[in-house]
Amino acid sequence: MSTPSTEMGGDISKGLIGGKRIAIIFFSVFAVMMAWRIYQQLFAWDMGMDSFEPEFQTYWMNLLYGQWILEFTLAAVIWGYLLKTRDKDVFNITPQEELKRTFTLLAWLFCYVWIVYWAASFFAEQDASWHQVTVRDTDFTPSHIVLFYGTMPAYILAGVGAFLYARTRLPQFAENISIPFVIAVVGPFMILPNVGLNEWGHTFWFMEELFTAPLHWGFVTLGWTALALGGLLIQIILRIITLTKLDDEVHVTEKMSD
Amino acid sequence: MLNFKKSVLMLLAIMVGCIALYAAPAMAHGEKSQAAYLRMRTLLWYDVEVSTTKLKVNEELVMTGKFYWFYDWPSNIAKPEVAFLNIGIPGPVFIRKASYINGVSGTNSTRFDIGETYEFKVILKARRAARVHMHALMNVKEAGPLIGPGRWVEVTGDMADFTNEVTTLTGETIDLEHYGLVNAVKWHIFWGVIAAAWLLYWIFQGPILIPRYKKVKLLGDEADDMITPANRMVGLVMLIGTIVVVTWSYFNAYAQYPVTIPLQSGQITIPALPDAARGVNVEMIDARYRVPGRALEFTIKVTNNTNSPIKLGEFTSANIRWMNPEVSQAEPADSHDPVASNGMSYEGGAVMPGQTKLLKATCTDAAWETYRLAKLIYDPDSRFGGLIFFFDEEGNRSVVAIGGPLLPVFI
Amino acid sequence: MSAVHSVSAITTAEQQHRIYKAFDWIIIPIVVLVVIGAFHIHAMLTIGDWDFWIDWKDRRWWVTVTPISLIFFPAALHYLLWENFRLPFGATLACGGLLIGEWANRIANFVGWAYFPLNMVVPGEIIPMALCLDAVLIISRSLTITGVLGGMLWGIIFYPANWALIAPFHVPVEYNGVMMSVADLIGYNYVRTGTPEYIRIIEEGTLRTFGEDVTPVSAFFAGFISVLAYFLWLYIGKWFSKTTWMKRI
Amino acid sequence: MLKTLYIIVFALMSTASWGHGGVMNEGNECKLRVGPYVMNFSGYQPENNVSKQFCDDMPTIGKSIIVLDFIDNKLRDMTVNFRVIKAEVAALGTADDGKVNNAELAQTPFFEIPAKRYPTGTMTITQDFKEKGHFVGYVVIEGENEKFISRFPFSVGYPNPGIPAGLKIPIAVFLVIIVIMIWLARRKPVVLNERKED
Repeated sequence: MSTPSTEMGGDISKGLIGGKRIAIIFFSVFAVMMAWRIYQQLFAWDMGMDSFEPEFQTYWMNLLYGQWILEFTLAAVIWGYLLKTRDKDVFNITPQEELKRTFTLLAWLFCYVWIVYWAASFFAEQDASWHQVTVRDTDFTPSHIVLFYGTMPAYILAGVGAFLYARTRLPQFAENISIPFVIAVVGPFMILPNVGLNEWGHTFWFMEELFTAPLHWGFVTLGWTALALGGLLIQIILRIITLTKLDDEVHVTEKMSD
Repeated sequence: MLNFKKSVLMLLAIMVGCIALYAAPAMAHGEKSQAAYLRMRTLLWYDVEVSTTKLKVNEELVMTGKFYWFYDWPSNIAKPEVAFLNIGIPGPVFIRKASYINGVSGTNSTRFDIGETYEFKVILKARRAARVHMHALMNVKEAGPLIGPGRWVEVTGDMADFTNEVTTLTGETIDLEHYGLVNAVKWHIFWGVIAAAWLLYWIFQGPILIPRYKKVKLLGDEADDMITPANRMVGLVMLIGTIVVVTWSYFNAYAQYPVTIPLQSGQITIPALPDAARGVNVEMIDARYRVPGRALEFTIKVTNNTNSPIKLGEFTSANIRWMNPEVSQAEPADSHDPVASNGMSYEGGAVMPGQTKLLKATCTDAAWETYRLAKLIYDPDSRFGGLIFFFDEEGNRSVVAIGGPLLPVFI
Repeated sequence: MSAVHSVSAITTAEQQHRIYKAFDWIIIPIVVLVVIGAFHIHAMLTIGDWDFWIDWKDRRWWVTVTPISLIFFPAALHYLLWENFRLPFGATLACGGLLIGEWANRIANFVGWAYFPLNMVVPGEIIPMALCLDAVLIISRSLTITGVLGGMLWGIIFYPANWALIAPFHVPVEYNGVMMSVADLIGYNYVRTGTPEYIRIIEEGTLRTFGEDVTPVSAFFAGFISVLAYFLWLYIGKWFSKTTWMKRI
Repeated sequence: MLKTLYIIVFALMSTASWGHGGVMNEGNECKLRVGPYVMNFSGYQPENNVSKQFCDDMPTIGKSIIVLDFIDNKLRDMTVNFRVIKAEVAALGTADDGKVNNAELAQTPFFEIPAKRYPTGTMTITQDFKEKGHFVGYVVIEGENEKFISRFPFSVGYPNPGIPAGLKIPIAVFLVIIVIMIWLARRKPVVLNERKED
């Protein structure tokens, strides 16, 4: 993710969003999700019903292993890149640069929540349309392979990426750790380990798929943590207020009304 | 930078190639994953037949058969206090027109007795073109699906031709495929538009976030003054409007559908069939599984209380059948039907009326391994179960459940 | 002293306005997406089964559980958006977002993948109750009054608002010698291998007194618990919108 | 850093399926592929490792039993010929293991089970391996108008020096943790430049 396309010397207030990069994020995430969905449409009912058939190995387990390799690689590359290229002079950047970077952070967050939508809404409820209809015979079902081992690692990738971006490039986040940001990234991340609880329960007790079973409530609680993005929003707003203060304005702070 | 267009084309070509290569036939599902003791000692199915394996959309298929609730029910599996006769198909490829257990409609969940036999009949109507492996299936509350024998069934035709018409008690004929949909969508659109209008009303006063945040902080205790009387009037109109529309729609729906009933959820108990053993008593003496030979060997003490000599013709368990071709013949119905047509033999010959005799039977087939039944010896509870079929000279059948500890033999 | 400077990047009010607008443009999609995602996973795993299937939408459990579970996010968003921005659309945002997520999934997956008829999987109608909750907030300008009056209204209005959608499915049918509602029949016809009949958590008949008045009793109870849940979730919303910074974690 | 990761990932991957030639170990199933058909392959050494099941290689010499279970029912209508030929070298672990060698096939086998039909779908081969050595197994199946050959090299009496399958994933996870810990311990704390006073 590069800095927005405004040239130095131009008006800083123009082109902050970077419509092009938002469009690229939007469409590339969309394309990946559609690819997964089409793959399911083609191969789930025909090849994904019996984990003991060789076809299941070919179409689904190989997809799973492929995903794992790709996720490991991408995590190493993206996170490694963000850390490696950190800005050691982060406390000396100009306010203009900081403003631009703040909007880059927002682009990262957009990427994060856009994947969160696909994982937590689209593919999560899709899991019901699969497991309430079929007999569960493995932990790695065609809906789980995409949901738990595809989309969830994908948003973890983006979420941690966003956090690292802020930590390495924005002075405020470099100086202190934003607790709501940590919650909003780590909470949904914890959903992945929670899959362990889910599979454990389903192996020993719940052969039927009751979506509202208490077994699933770990996911619910961890989903709530996405609300912490509200706290992060206020933190970012307060910083932008500082960065956009006009000379004749009263400086608005969080505590001023208390 | 790679040539973007070229890369996309390449990807497309690879995708198309994969799809073309893998347009392979549909597959079966998950029966093998269940633990062997679960498959052998819960619900034992037999005589399962389907009326046809090739049909068109809107045509009907009948599946019939019997099931026996094994007497030595595993203690960690919930008993069939609440159970529901189901069908294992991938989504509604068929609709279930009717299902009967001992002639009683199976629309409700049912209570069953351990150690008893029931017969079932399910009438299905084809809805969607597909080739599926269809299973008889029983859902038992807290125990999950107990899967019966499967058959490959192929449906051809177009789903668009499918109709599912019923006549309500109020005399209206409706198609359940679309019934009530337009009305529901209409209401969702109506409320959706209002919700969107309400959100856009605020968003178009924008920028709303930072300026309003600043204002809230600057005004402090007076921040509520940011809400103008006009805003509040919009809120009031919305509140009254919503309540009026909801009230009207509620009474209007009552006027349109004066006769309604709540969802029906009763449970029933169905009496069992008479004992299928017909006076044949069997006692298990010992049972061994020969690991390298893939053979179950068991010795039983048989007492024949019928008035005709009987011979052992079949052993069945976990939907696999070992046939003794000298007494009873059966062939696999399709590629995934585990029937060992030649799999069983026994020593001891016929048991005469009134006689008590030891019989030593051997059931051999690769299915022990390929259907993962041999894993039984690694289960926490390594007892087995199954049904044996005796036939007398007139072809009358006695069905007796057997079971007990199973010892592995490795040499 | 903080290592972070506090110098402005701009000089004119026009620039400031432009930045504020840009901020809205990027934040609003983010908020919408995260609300859909987080609220939907919450909804599907607490009231999902009732919402998925027409033969789960009964007059006791669905009516009770849905409003209680669904008030969580509107309450948290009311806190965030009202306390910080005096914006009164938290409930409509949450419920509208949830419906977008639900419809996308029902069409693409329940119908497009599992081939159920769409009328079997139409989501419950939750917009009217959200509009009421927001309206009470803007009229009263008080989260407390919204909790007490709006929360009650929220619970009560849920079933009447849905009756127009589900009434046709409660028409009786005689089928194989049994009387069923159309909804029951749809559930029986369209085979769900992993979801047997008994797994439905629905009314199984009442004990004496209130006999036929199952729905109002359930709705009032739902309203009552919704009020309590609203206040609980105001606090949770408050907690989540804290702007804590820490040197180390 | 990246390289280590790759190695770990591939170590993880290799638990999924590995084997020699026609015999593949897939998870907990040992499969023998003959043309389009699949059999389960199980090896037992009742005298030394009573209940243990082996996939191709036999760890010790002595009486050994190999059982082939046909997964595809069509195999029951075909004849199966099983032969073992002495070899000089152990399995290579490459794709060449599966290549049918006609000269090899023409040799007098070490032992052979002549072509026969197995209607119960299970074939038991008992052989006493007196000394350790390397072998090549051939399975030849023949139906009405089709014939397929599968080749799989195996060794007897060489205990498998590799990491047991069940331990691969824990070892890989452990390695990842160690790598991360080393990285955390050795990493120099990042010193950010202080803010210059304006």
